[in-house]
This record gives sequence, structure tokens and C-alpha cells, in this order.
Amino acid sequence: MLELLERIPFPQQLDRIVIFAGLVAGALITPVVVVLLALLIFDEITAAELVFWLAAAVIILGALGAVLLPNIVHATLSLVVALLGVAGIFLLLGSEFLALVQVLIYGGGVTVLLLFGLMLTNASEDPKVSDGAQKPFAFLVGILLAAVIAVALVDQRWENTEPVVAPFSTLGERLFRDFGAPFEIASLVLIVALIGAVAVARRDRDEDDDAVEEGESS
Amino acid sequence: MNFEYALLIPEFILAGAAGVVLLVDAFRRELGVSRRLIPALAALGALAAGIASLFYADRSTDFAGLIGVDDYTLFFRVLFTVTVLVVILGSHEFIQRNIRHQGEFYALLLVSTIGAIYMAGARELLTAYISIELLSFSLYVAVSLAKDDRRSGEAGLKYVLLGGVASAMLLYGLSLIYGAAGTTSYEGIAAALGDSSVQGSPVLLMGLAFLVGGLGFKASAVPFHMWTPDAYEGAPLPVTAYIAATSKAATFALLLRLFGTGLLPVQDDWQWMLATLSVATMVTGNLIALVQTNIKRLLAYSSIGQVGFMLMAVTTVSDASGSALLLHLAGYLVTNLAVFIAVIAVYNRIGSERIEDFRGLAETQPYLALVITTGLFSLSGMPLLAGFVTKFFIFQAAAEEGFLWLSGVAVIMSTVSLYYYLKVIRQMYVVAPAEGAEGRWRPSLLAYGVTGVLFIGIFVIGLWAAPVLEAADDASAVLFG
Amino acid sequence: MTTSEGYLLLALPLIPLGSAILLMLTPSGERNAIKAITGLASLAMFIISVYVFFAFDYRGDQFQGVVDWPWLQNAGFLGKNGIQLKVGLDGIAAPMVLLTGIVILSGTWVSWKIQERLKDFFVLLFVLVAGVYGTFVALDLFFWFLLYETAVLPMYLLIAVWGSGRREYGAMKLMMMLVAASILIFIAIFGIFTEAGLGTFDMPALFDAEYGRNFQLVMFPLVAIGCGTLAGIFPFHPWSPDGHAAAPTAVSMLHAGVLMKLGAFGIIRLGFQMLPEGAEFWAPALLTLGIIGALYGAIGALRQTDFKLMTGFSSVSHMGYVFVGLGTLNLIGMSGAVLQMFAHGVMTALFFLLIGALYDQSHDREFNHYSGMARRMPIWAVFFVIAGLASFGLPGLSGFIAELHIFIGAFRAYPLVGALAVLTAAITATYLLRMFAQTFFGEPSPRWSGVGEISWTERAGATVLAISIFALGLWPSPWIDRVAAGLEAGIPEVLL
Amino acid sequence: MGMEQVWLLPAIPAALFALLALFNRAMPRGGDGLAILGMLAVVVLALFVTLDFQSSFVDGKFAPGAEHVYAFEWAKIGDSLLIEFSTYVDGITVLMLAVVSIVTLMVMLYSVGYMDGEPRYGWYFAVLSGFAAAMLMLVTSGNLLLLYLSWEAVGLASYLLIGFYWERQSAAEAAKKAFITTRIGDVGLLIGIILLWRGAGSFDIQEIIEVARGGGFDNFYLTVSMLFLFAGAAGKSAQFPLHVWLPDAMEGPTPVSALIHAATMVVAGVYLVARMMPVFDEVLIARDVVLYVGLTTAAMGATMGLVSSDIKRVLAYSTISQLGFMFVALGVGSVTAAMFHLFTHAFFKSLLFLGSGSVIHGTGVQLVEELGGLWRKLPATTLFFIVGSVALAGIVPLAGFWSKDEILVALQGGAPMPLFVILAATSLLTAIYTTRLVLLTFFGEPKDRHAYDHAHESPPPMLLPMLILTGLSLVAGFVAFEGVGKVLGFAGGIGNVVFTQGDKGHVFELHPDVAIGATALGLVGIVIGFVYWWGRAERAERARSWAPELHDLLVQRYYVDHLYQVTIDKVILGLATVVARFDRLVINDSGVDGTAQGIGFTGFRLKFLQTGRIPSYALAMALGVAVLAIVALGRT
Amino acid sequence: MSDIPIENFLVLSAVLFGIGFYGVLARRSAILILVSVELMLAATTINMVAFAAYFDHEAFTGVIFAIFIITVAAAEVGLALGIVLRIFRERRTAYVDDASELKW
Repeated sequence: MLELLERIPFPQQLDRIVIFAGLVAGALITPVVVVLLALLIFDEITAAELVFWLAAAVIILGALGAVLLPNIVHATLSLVVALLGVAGIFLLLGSEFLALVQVLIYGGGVTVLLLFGLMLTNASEDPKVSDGAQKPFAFLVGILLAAVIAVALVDQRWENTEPVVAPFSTLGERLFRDFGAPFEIASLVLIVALIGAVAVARRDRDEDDDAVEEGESS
Repeated sequence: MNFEYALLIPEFILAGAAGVVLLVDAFRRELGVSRRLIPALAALGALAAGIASLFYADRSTDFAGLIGVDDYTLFFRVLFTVTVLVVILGSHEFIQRNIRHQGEFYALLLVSTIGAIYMAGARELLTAYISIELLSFSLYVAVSLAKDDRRSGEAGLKYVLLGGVASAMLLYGLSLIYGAAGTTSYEGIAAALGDSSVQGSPVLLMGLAFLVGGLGFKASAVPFHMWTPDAYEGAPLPVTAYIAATSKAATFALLLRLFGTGLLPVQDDWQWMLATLSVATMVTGNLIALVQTNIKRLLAYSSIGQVGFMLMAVTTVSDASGSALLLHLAGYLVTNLAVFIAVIAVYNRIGSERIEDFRGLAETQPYLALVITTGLFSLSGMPLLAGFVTKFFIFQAAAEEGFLWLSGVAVIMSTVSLYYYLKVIRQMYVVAPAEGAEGRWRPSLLAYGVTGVLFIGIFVIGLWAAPVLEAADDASAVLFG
Repeated sequence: MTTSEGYLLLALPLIPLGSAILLMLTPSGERNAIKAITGLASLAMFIISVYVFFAFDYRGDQFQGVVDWPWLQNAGFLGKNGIQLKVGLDGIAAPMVLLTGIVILSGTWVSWKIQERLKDFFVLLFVLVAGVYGTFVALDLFFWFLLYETAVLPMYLLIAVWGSGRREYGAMKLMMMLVAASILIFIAIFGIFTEAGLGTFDMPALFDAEYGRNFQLVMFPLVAIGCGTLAGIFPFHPWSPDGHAAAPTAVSMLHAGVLMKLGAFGIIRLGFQMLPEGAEFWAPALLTLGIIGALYGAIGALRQTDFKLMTGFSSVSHMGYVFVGLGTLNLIGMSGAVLQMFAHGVMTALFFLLIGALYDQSHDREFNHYSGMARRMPIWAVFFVIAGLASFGLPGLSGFIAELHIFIGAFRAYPLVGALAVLTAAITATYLLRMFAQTFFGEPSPRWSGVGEISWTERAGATVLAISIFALGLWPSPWIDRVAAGLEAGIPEVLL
Repeated sequence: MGMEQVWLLPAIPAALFALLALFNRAMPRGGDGLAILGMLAVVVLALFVTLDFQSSFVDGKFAPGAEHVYAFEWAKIGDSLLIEFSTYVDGITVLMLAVVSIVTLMVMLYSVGYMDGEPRYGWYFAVLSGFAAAMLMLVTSGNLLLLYLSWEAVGLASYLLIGFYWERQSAAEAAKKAFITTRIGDVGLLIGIILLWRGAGSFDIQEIIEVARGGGFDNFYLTVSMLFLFAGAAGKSAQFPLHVWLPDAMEGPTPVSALIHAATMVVAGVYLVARMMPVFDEVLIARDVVLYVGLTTAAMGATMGLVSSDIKRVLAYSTISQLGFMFVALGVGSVTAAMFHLFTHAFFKSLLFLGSGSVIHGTGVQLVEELGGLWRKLPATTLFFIVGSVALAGIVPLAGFWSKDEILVALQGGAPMPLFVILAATSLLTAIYTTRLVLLTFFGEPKDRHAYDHAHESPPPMLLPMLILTGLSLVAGFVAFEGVGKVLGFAGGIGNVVFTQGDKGHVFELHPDVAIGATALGLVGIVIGFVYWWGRAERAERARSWAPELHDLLVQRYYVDHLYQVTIDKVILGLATVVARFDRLVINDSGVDGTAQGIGFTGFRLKFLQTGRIPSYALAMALGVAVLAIVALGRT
Repeated sequence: MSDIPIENFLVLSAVLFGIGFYGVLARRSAILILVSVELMLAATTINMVAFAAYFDHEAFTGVIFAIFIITVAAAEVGLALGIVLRIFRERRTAYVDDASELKW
């Protein structure tokens, strides 16, 4: 386990990456922020809209980074950026709780998990990955799907309603009382994932003693 | 709302049994028990759950509006617990030899059964989704649990990655349907979609397309089936059997309840999708099966072909096709399990999955050859056997709903399927055993018992389907009143 | 025929099924026990068949001995009486039942000499017979089709395991073609049930139901081709020469003798009785295919030098007559068709029995390789000649009475077709006589000096069949009365 | 015992056939005694029938209504079809009964000697009985269907008997040829019968005649029907172009040739046309066809008989020719002449056959080139044979003269002159080839000393029937005269006998011109024969070398057989090959196997979509959902 | 709260979904495919929450749904990584292209 920890590029390497990534992100997001601020100032957009566009820009840029960056670690970190942007959207939609969950789970859990995975699969030695041969197809299909959905959803005549903030109490009631059963099931899902991940990934150390025992019993 | 947790007792039993199995396995040495106890415990748990579920016969209630506790659920509770019981009993020998982490394995099987049951029982999208994930997660793991088999890991990887994509698609579809209906309960959706302004609206159509795609993956409908052959082939045999049985049946249970109640008002918008998938599925599955040489892969494609038939029943959703589908699922499960358990028993002996290596089985093990033959004939819809009756019903039901052409395609493909089944049967009966093959051998007593029961079951459903059909009809009546 | 005799009808499929189960429980080594069981069972079937044939009162109701049990109802699309286990006999089925009894009796006897897996053979054979009997007596469409398919089901293994020559190819082709043809029947049944909208598979009810004209026009070809394939209708016959060539003796006997009739029977039941308007519309087409098949099979047979291939083509030709008879749409021609089904059944069964008896000794089916066999096997040759003469319609034998009715019927409807049909009979005589001259006559070839007379079981089987040939040929009225009554009651709308 | 019981006549030999066929091995001498006894009984019963028939003779006519004597319903479908066994007795029947029963009895007696020691001796008698049954049924049948039935049965018996020596490949081939050729005619017969049924609604001959007379048929339709019917008659009676089987049929035992291929079965065609003559009278075109076919056949047969070197084949050609004579008579509507000739011909021709059988039996040789001078060794046979030959040549006062004269008279009155000339010339030829046969066989120098040395006269069982037939050949012609006819059992003379309807009664009278001319022709023929073949037959050799092509044409039987052979080999078997190939290549290999392979190949191609790579799987899913989405949007 | 039309959120989610799908199709590293799947899941959560906020004012089921999605997504990452690790151990690679023994 110790030797595993040593292989994690932490703190120096990660520091560098984070700093570098922050610089790049800043460089990319600054023009957006400037434009949005300008629009806000000239009363073209409201503050909420500014937040939306900002978050959207973060999300899109982060997502693009996640799928385009050749460096696997960069891509993963870029995902974190995108997911944080999603948390911003949640905030905008009045779900502070959800935003919190998003930041905690993704920013904390998932990212670390992914990084672990990266390191365990020797990504630190060869972080550059090449993309598959069907990249052009993928590009077309991605655009196609996005376009079709977007066109369809824009085409839809939506009722003109205002977004409402979900009260915490309501959420609690819903989550722990009304959806108690799914909640229980979800706990099973987590257990399965936990046990499963361990069972699959663990080296079959106990096989030897299985064999021994089989030998005994037979 | 009704929060009577007692309604969920069978699942608690399953979960509890899974926990006990895990614990006993973990502290086996400390407790000093034989490892044979583990499958026994698991089987007991399944049995207990099955019996417990019988107490909910003729109930028509639900848990918190999320999980229906009705005859429909009952039908699948029994079906799934029996399935898991059969798989455990029929393959414990195989599992002992070829699966690592047996405690976890049995626990996963039991837990996944809960997922399967709730997929059938779910009356609300979130519950349905989380149940799907419970089942899927268990299977992702189970597929990858084979010992010393590189294919197992590959199969698991394909399954989990593509499963993730499919989940995303499914969720996207669910979100759009939620957006269109404003609620996630099936009744609510049905009520909301009854409004003609919603029908045919772009958001709904998108939602349906993605929903069909996502569920199509779980059901292995073409073109979302690609994982199926690989996962079937890579997975340990009992898991293949289990996926082919429970996973598929559960998906159809969910499909039928969802499309038969919640989405029924917008039938026009999704019927063609399912019909298309149905045709594509049965054609592709059966045609590719023609050229397979591995028994698992063959059964995988064959099961894809079967999915086409089942999709047909969902396409033409009605009271009749509902009960026909349930009958078909029951018959299909019995048949499929019979084939798989027999194949497992053969595999335990010959250690090969290649169809060629089944040659001369009628000489060396006539009983298993007979079971496999009967099962395969049943799968191809030959008479006296379950497959004939159930397919007849399902096709007839489609014809009743004006889909005679679809029935026609189905019958044609059913005939094509006979060809590749016959190729297997040919190896067993016509080709002489390999040189130097051992003489007659006997499978374990348990394998005899389990296959025997299933073998009789094939004939019982084939010749006296009345009890099962009545149960199916009661269950279907829950949805279609 | 009383209702209590209906239980005998039910016994017809149940006896072979029960025997099959009993056989499965018998150890394979006990050949004598197997022979005893099969012998008794086939004898019982034979006796019951003869009994019900004569017990059928052709002046009485259309369906006699009707008994039924509910099987599935009020579930799904099934209403009251949804699916019943219902049996009954009508004048069309009566001779078919008798035919089955005759053929299985002799078929059982000649199969006793099989050395390998005798038990398995009989299990499959009896399942097949159960299907055949069931189809003839079933009065529920669902069971009818179930049993129809059951009769096809064991075919693959029977041919592929116990056959000879290109047995796997023949078996696979036969099986796949027949099952593929069943597709059409499947579809037709779905259609009929849906269109009738009665929620029941009860056949008498479905006979009486109303079907739209266009529906009938669409569905009848499905039935005709679907069932027709089993009956060897041109051009859906290629399974017949190959399948018959490969099949073991008893299977060829049953298949050519009885199963092909099942197809024609299906056309009458489903086609003519349920879809009379469709039948009327398509009858000329059926007739055309029939006469083409008759000529085609006969001319094709001229060129064959393999006993079984020749008989296979000959079967195509003779079944062509059946379609000609059906296509005439008059009582005489259609009666002739049913009579021909019976006549061809016993005749061709005798052929296959004798060919099998020779092949088992010589392992050669090229008849050019033989000569003077009448010296080596006089009894065999006599039986063969009887079958041959019946085949080309020599008066006094079964073939004549059937073909005569068909000719008359055809002349009544379309004289040209009738003339061609008569001509076909002459061609039939040609190829058979060529074969006779080659095989039986001439100087006995020393090559076959080891080939001796046929065994006693084979003689007994051949005798049963030969007696049937003479019986129909000399005293046809029991058959004709029943068939004509059955047709008149069954398809009054169609008959001109 | 009378006409009502006429069904007994076929029934007795039929029962004997069944008995003998199954149990002949268990009987002494294969049961020949039983067969002969049975036949004797038939002869006696036939006599009773004849007497009964005679008793209905009133006022120079036979009472109508006494004819339809027995019926038994065999098969029936509602009102639409009735198939019954019915017997019918009139003058023609009685005549035929006499011929069939007597000749059969004679032949059976003869066979006791001739067939002695043959393998399958019992089977031989069984089939003879069977044949007798069928033939008797044929002539007593009152409806066409029963007639057809027995028609086929005599054909079968003929087949079995021609192929009696089936170890000889040639016999097997001849039997096959005979059966198939007559079968082709039978196709016509059956078609004709069914066509008549279609028009008249009945198979009953008298009803059909009624309908035909009442104008119930379309004329063209009836013509076609009758032509088909005649095809059957021509096949059975070996008329051109279906005559080819009869010479080959000589492969059978000689008594069989005498019975079946001279006296009885081959005249069935004549009988049929005679029986249907009232209908033929309605359609004269059909009758003319009969006439021309008969004439052609008569001439062809006679010329072919001129060159054949096989004693039995010469007789066979002669039979063909004489049958042609009978059809000529029928062609001009003279049933009397035809039946009369049938009657006399039966006796002298069977006598000739039996005589030739005696020669073959005595020498073991049947090629005339190898015979000669046998009169010293076989005096009785020679005598009998000469009587038969003279009768055949038509010399007063033997049987052949009267009947042939009758035919010539009928032709003179009913047809253009050239036809008469041709027939007269044929009659001349008859005398020539008859003389040739007699001279080459019994006179001159023996050509094969070995055969000659071993030649011996036949035993009494063979000579007795020949003697009886010789007597009949001498006197049978006199039945033509009313008085003689009455004595012999034909009240009113043969002319009255055969016309039972009474409206065309025909009293025999001698036409001196024709009679003298015919006799003269016969004598001339005999003289010519002596000139050419007496002694060493050098003139015949010279004549042969004078026109080798002509000789060749005759020896090759006008190439009709060749034509058939070519037709069968090239056209029919060619067609069969095409069909067989078509079946394999197009229907089986392309249609059935091709479909299967196509499906299999599709599967083979499809499986490569399953690349095993996750991205391509995902791509399939993406495309799938994209298509669903796009089509969904496009639909609205 | 704001006058941002819901279309904005939906289009954003659609684009995110498309980008995610692109990643799935184009990437060869199993882990990056997982990353892309996370993007797709994030898109669905946006949808869920947006719909909940705009149209489901009493129940807010979408928000609950989103919570579950996030949970499951996280679990899925863990599980998938386990399997990836097994593959990696067996083949020393985490490229999905190399895991293509099972085919046809």
C-alpha cells in the first residue's frame, strides 16, 4: 500500500498540473468573463444569466478538455472542472444541496478514484493516450446527437414557468420518506459496487487456500 | 401513501441471505463450516424468499406508490427466486471450480434478484432505474468473476463500459420523459401523456428514443445488443445462464409495465420503434447465430433472437400479449435454464464450450443430450415443448393486434433458429464420440435433479400450460385490468 | 359412431405417446421387451384404426365420436372454449386414420431388425406417429397444428441417425423445408383465429365462422403452400427425393406413406373447409401446380436410377394427382384426391419397405446394378410388382380407383388437365416397367448371390400393405362412401 | 343358367387364378388340371349362355331389353358418379365368348404338352386363367369402365406371359415394350371413356349409344372422343402406328402367342370398335380414320411378313395385317364382316401358332432359314399348318375365305375403289407370305441338319387341340350361312347375330365376282409363292438382291421401331434429363440450398459487425439511438 | 428567480451529452471512456434538475433523481475501475481496443 502511495504524483507533480491547468483555464475563461461582464454592465443580461453563461462556458470548456486532451491526467482534471461547472448550474437552479453533493462526490470522491485508477494503470509513466480510429465518426455522431436533441428541445413549446427553489425540508421528506425504498436499494447498489470492485480487482490470494481446502475436503 | 415495509419482506429475506452468505464466507474458517454451506444458505434464502412472496398472492397494493405489490410482481418474484435457486443448485459444482470469491458471488446473485424483482415491481421511474442499476452492477461483477479466464475480465469491461453508456442514455431519456410528463410515477405519466398536446411532442419523442435505446441495451435489442455475445461468452456459464434468464426477463417485466401503463397513451409514438427493433433483433440474432461455433456464443445470439420475439409482445402491448409475454418468459426461463444447466454439467466434465466437443454426447451421456436437445427444440418452438405453446401465444397475440406481418417475420426467424439448434443436436446424436473419449459418465445427482425438474417443466408448459397461463393472465390483468 | 368410441380416437395419439414414454423407461438392451411393447402398441393402433374406420357411420353426423376437455380458456386472447383437447372423426380423416394404422403396423415390424439404438428409434417413431394420428383426429386448431408439427419434429434425428447415404443433408433439408413451410401455416392460423374473432380454436366453430373474401384470398395460398410443401407440391418438393433417399425404411414408409398426406389433409382442413372462397379462387392454381408436379415427377423419375430417388419423384408425381383432384372442385375429383392419399400411402409404403429390405442386404440402391432379382427374391419381386402396378393405376388395385376419380373429376372441370393426368399414368408405367425389366428380369447377376429372400417380418408387413392395396382396389365403396360424405358435409360451398 | 349368370364366366377363372397364383406349388402338376377343368366349365357355361341367347331370337331379331342382364353397384358418389359392374350379352358377346373360351381351352390343353417341365409351370396356368377371366369379363362387360378394367387386366396378363421367360433380357424388354405401347393406347381409351362419360353422364355402353343417337353430343366432341377411344383399340390390336409391340411379343411362349397375340386379346380393339359402332356411325370422320388406319396396317403387316425369317414373327405380322382387315371392315361400318373375320381368324391363326409351336417344340429352332423339309418328320403338324395357311390365304371353302370375302364386299360397297385395290393386293400378299412360310418351313431341303435330325412330332396333348382347331378352320366359315349358323348355334346367320338392334340386319350372301376374284388372287399368291420359294428359293434371293433397299425397308419394319427408339432416347429421355437437371440445379441447388446458403452467408457477413471493440459497439448504439430520434422527429 | 428560459439548460445539457458521447466513441483508454460517461450523466442531471425546478414545483422528483444519479455514477466509476484494474493486470493495458478477444 505504501508503495502504491508513493506512485501517486502527489504533491509536487499534481501541484504543477493544478497550477498549469488553472492558468490555462483562466486564460480560456477570462475572455468569456469579460464579455459577460460587459454585457451585464450594459444591461444586456441579468446577473443570473451571467452566471449561467459563465457556468456553461466552464462546463463546455471542461467537457471539451475532458474528451480532447491527450494527456490522461489533464483530461481527468478537466472533467472536474466541467463537473464543478455543473454544480454552478445546480446553484443557479436553486439546488444548493445538489451542488454541494456534486462538489463533494465528484470533486472529492470520483476524481480521487479516477486518479487512483490512472496511477494503477501506469498512466503516470505514459500519460499520453491516442484516440481511436473512429474519431471522425465519433465527431459526427456527437454533433449529430447534440444537434438532434437541441433542435428537438428548442422546437418544443415549453410552458412559461419560473424555476422554483426546492426547499430543503421538502427534499428531505422526498428523499428519506417518499423515496425511502429506492434509497435502500441505492445502498444495496453501493454495497454491490464496493464488494464487487474489491472482489474483481483483488488479487486472488485466497485461491490458494481454496485449493488447499478443496484438497482437504476431497 | 403506504409505507408498509412488510410488503417488501421477500426482498429483505434475499438481502439478509446475501448478508449471511457474505459473513459466513468471510468467517468461514473461524466458524469452521464447509464451503458447501454457502450455496446451501443462498439456496435456502432464495427458497424462503420465493415462499414468502407467495403470501402476497392476490394482493393489489403498492409500496409508497413506488413498488407495486400485486400479482404481476408476484409472478416475477416467484420466477426470479426460482431462477436464482435453479442457478445456484445447478451450478454450484461449476462455481466451486471456476469462480473466485464464492461468498461474494452468491451474495451478488441474491442481491441482483432483488433488483430484478423491483424492476418488475417498479411503478415509478426512479425506482425502476435504481433497480436496473442494482441488477446491472451485480452482473458487471459476476461476469468478471471467472477464475483463470482472460475472457471474463474483457467481458466485464465491455459490459460495464457499455452499460454505463446505456445508463446514461436511459437516464437522458427518463429525464426528458420526466420533463414531458412532470412526474415519474407511471400513473402520473399516463395521466399527463393522455393530454393530446403532449403526444408527439419533440421532447417526448426524444425521451422515448433514448429510453428505448437504454432499455434496448438491457434487453439486448439490436443495435444495442453488441455487448451480449461477448459478455455471454466471457462470463462464467452460470452467470451467462443467469443473464439470459433473469436479466432479460426483468428487463421485459419493466418494459411491459412501463410501456403497458405509463407510456400506453403515446403508443403511436413508440410502437414503430419497438417493432423496428424487434425485427432487427430477431433477424440479426438468428442469422449470426447460424455461424457460431461456441455454445455460449450460440446461445447468446439465440437469446438475442428470442429478444426479438419478446419485443414483439411489448410492441403490440395488450392484455393478450401481456399474458402471452409472461407465459413466454416463464417457458423461456425454464427452457433456457434447462439447456444451460445441462451444458454446465457437460462442461464440468469435458471442460469445453466448443460445439464440436459435444460430439457423441448421446453416446456418452444420453440423458444430458436429451435434455439439451429438448431444450433446444423448445427454444426453436417445436411442439409438445414449452417453446411451441409460448411462441404460439406470443405470435398469436401480435397477430390479434394487427401485427400479422411481425408474427410472420418472427415465425420465419424461429425457423431459421431451428437450423443452428439442429447443428448442435447433430453433434450430439449424429456424430460419433471423439476418438479416445471416455465411455459413459454420470453427472452429479443434483445436476440430474435440477435438469430433470426443468426437463419435466418444459413438457408441462408445453402440454398443460393452463396454470402458468392463468397466473400470467392474472399478472397481466394488473396492468391492463 | 358413439361418443364413447370417441375415447378410442383419443387413444390413437395417446397409445404411441404412452408407448414412447414406456420405451424411454425400458433399458436399451432389452430388445425383446422393446419389440413386445412396440408390437403390441402398433397392433393396438392398427385394430383401433380399423375399428373406427368401420364404426364411422357415413350417413351420420359430419363429426363423430367427438369428445373434448377444456385446456385453456378465458385467458389472454382466449375466450370460452379457447383451446380444447377435442377429437372427432369425419369422413375425410377416417381413411387417413386407417392408413396410419396400416403403415405403422408394417413399419413397426420391419424396424425390428434395426441394430443400433433400437429404443431411441422407436421413441422417436412413436412420437411421430402420435403427431400423425393427432392431426387426423384433432378438432382444435391449436392442437391440430401442435400435432402437425410434432409429426415433423422427430424427423431430423430419425433420418440423420438411422438413415443412409447423404443422410445429414437429406435430414437437414427435409426438416428445414418442412418447418419453413410451417411458417406459412403458422401465419394462416394466426390470421384465421384473428379474423374469426371467436376467441376459440375450436375447429367446427372456425369452419362456420365468416371470413372476408380478401382475407381468404390472401390466406389460402399460405395454407396451400405451407401444407403443400409437406405434401410435396411442385416446386416445393425437393426435400422429398433426398429425404426419402436418406431415411431409414420405416421412416420413409411413414413419411411418404402418411406424412405427405398430412399436408394434403391440411389443405383440405384449413384451406378448403375454412377458406372456401379462397379455395375456389385458387383452385385452378392448385390444379396447375398439381398437374405440373404430376408430369414433372413422372418425367423426372424416368431418369432416376436410384430406387429411392425414383420413388421420391414418383411420390411427387402421385401427390400431384392429389392436387389435381383438389383443384377440380367437384366431389368426384376431390374424393379421388382423398382416395389417392390413401392409395399412394399404402403403395408407397410398400415400395419403401421393399427397397429397404433389399438395401439392408445389398447396400446398393442403383437399380442398374441389379438384374434377375426375381430369381433370388421371388416374393420380394411379386410384392414389388404389386406396388408398381398399383402405382401406375392398374385396375383392381388401389391406385386405379383413386386415379380414376381424379381423372373423371379433372375431365369434368378441365378436360385438357384430365388428359395430361391420364398421360402421366402412362409415363409412370414407363419408368416402373423399365425398372422392373432391369432389376427383376434378365439373367440373375452373380454379384448378388448372397442376397436372399426377405424376412418373415418384412413379408408380414408387405402382406398387410398388399392386402390394403387390393382391398381398396376391389372393394372401394367403404372408402368412397366415407370420403364423399365427409367432403359433402365439410365443404358444401366449394363443390360444384 | 342363362344370360343373367354370365358373370360366372369370368368369375370361375378369376377364382382359379387367385387359387393357382397363391398355391400352385402345393398342387400336383402345378394345378394345370384344375385350370383346364375350369376352362372346360367355362366352355360349357358359354354354351348355355349362347343357347339362352338364342332363345330370345324372335322374328329374325333378338329381343331388345333382354340384353342388359346383370348389374352390381361397385362405387358411387351421390348422383354424380356411378361405377358398376354390369354385364351385357348380345350377339357380339356370344361370338366372343365362343372364341375366347374355345381357344383358351385348346391352348391350355396344348400347353400341357408344350410347357411340360418348364419352371413356373403352375404360375403359367395361373396367369392363363387370369387372362381368361379378364378377357371374358372384357367381352361381357356392359359398361366402358368395367371394360377398361378388364382391358388393363388382359394387358397385365399379356405382360406377364410375354415376360414368362424373364431370364432372357429380350423377353423382359419385349414385355415392357408391349405393355408400354398398349398403355399409350390405353391413355387414349381412358380419355375417350371419360369424355364419353362427361357427355353422356354414364359409363353404360347402351346409354352412351342412346345419347349419341339422340344427338346428345356435340359432333366435334364426339369425334374427338371416339378417336381417343380408337387409339386404345389401335394400341391393343396392334394397329399402325402402335403395332410395334406385337412382333416382339413373340418372345412369350408360343401357346401364349396363339391365345393372346392372335386369337383373343389383340382382337379386343376390334371388339371395342364393333361394340361402339353405333356411335362411330354418328361421326363418320372417326370411322374413316379407322378405315385408313386399318388399311395401312393391313398392307404394312403383309409386306413385313413377306421378309421376316422368324416363323412366329411372320405370323405376328400376319396377325397385324389381318387385324387391319378387320378394322377396314369396321371403317366401312360393317360390323358383320369384321366380327366374322375375327371369328374365323381366331381359329386358323391360333392353329398356325400352335403349329409353329409344334415346330419349335420339335426342333428348338424358329428361324425359317434354319428349317426346311420338316414334313417328313412332323407330318401331322405339316398337315394342320397347311390347312391353317390355306385358310389364311383365303381359299375356298376354308374359314378365311368367307370372312375375307365379306370384308372385300363391304369395302367395295362402302369406300373408293383404290382402297379396295389396296386391300385386294394385300390379300394377294397374304397368300404369298403364307406360302413362303409353309414352303420354307416344311419343304425344301433342311438347312440345319442338326435341328432336322433331332426333330420329332409333338405329343398327343398338343396334336389334339391342333386337330380340333383344324376342324374349326375348315368349317367356321360356314356359320355365315343361316342354316349352318343355326346348327352351330348362330340363329339367323352371323349377320343377324352381330346386329342385335335388328335395324341393320345383314343377311349373308355370296358376291360371286368378289368371291371368285378373291379366290383367284389367293391362288395367284400361292403360285407366286411356289415360284419364288420352292426348292432352294433362288428366285427369292435374286428378288432380294434386285431391290435391296426395299428389302431393307421391310426388314427394318419401315423404320417405325427406329423412330420410336430415337424418340424415346432423344426426346423423352432428353426431356427427362432436362427435368432431372432442372430439379437438381434450379429447384434444389438454387432454390432450396441456395436460399439456405444465402441466409447462412448473410449471417457470416453480419457476424463481422461484431468487431469485439468497445468503441464500435458504442458507435452502433449511438447510431441506433440517433436513427430512432431522427426518424421519430421526422415522423411528426 | 430568473428569466433564463429552460431551453438554455436543455441545450447546454444536450451539448454536454453530445460531447460525452463523442468521448465515449473516440477515446481508447477505458478510464477516459468512464470520464466521458460521467459527462453524459452530468448532462442528465442538468436536465433532471432543470425540469424539477421549472415544472415540478411540489415534488421536485428530478432533484432526488439527480442525487441518485450522482450516487450511482460514483459507484459505477468505482466498480468499473475495479474491472479495469483486473484487465490491466491481465494484459498490462487499459486500452479498450486491446480487449477484443471476444468477437464475431
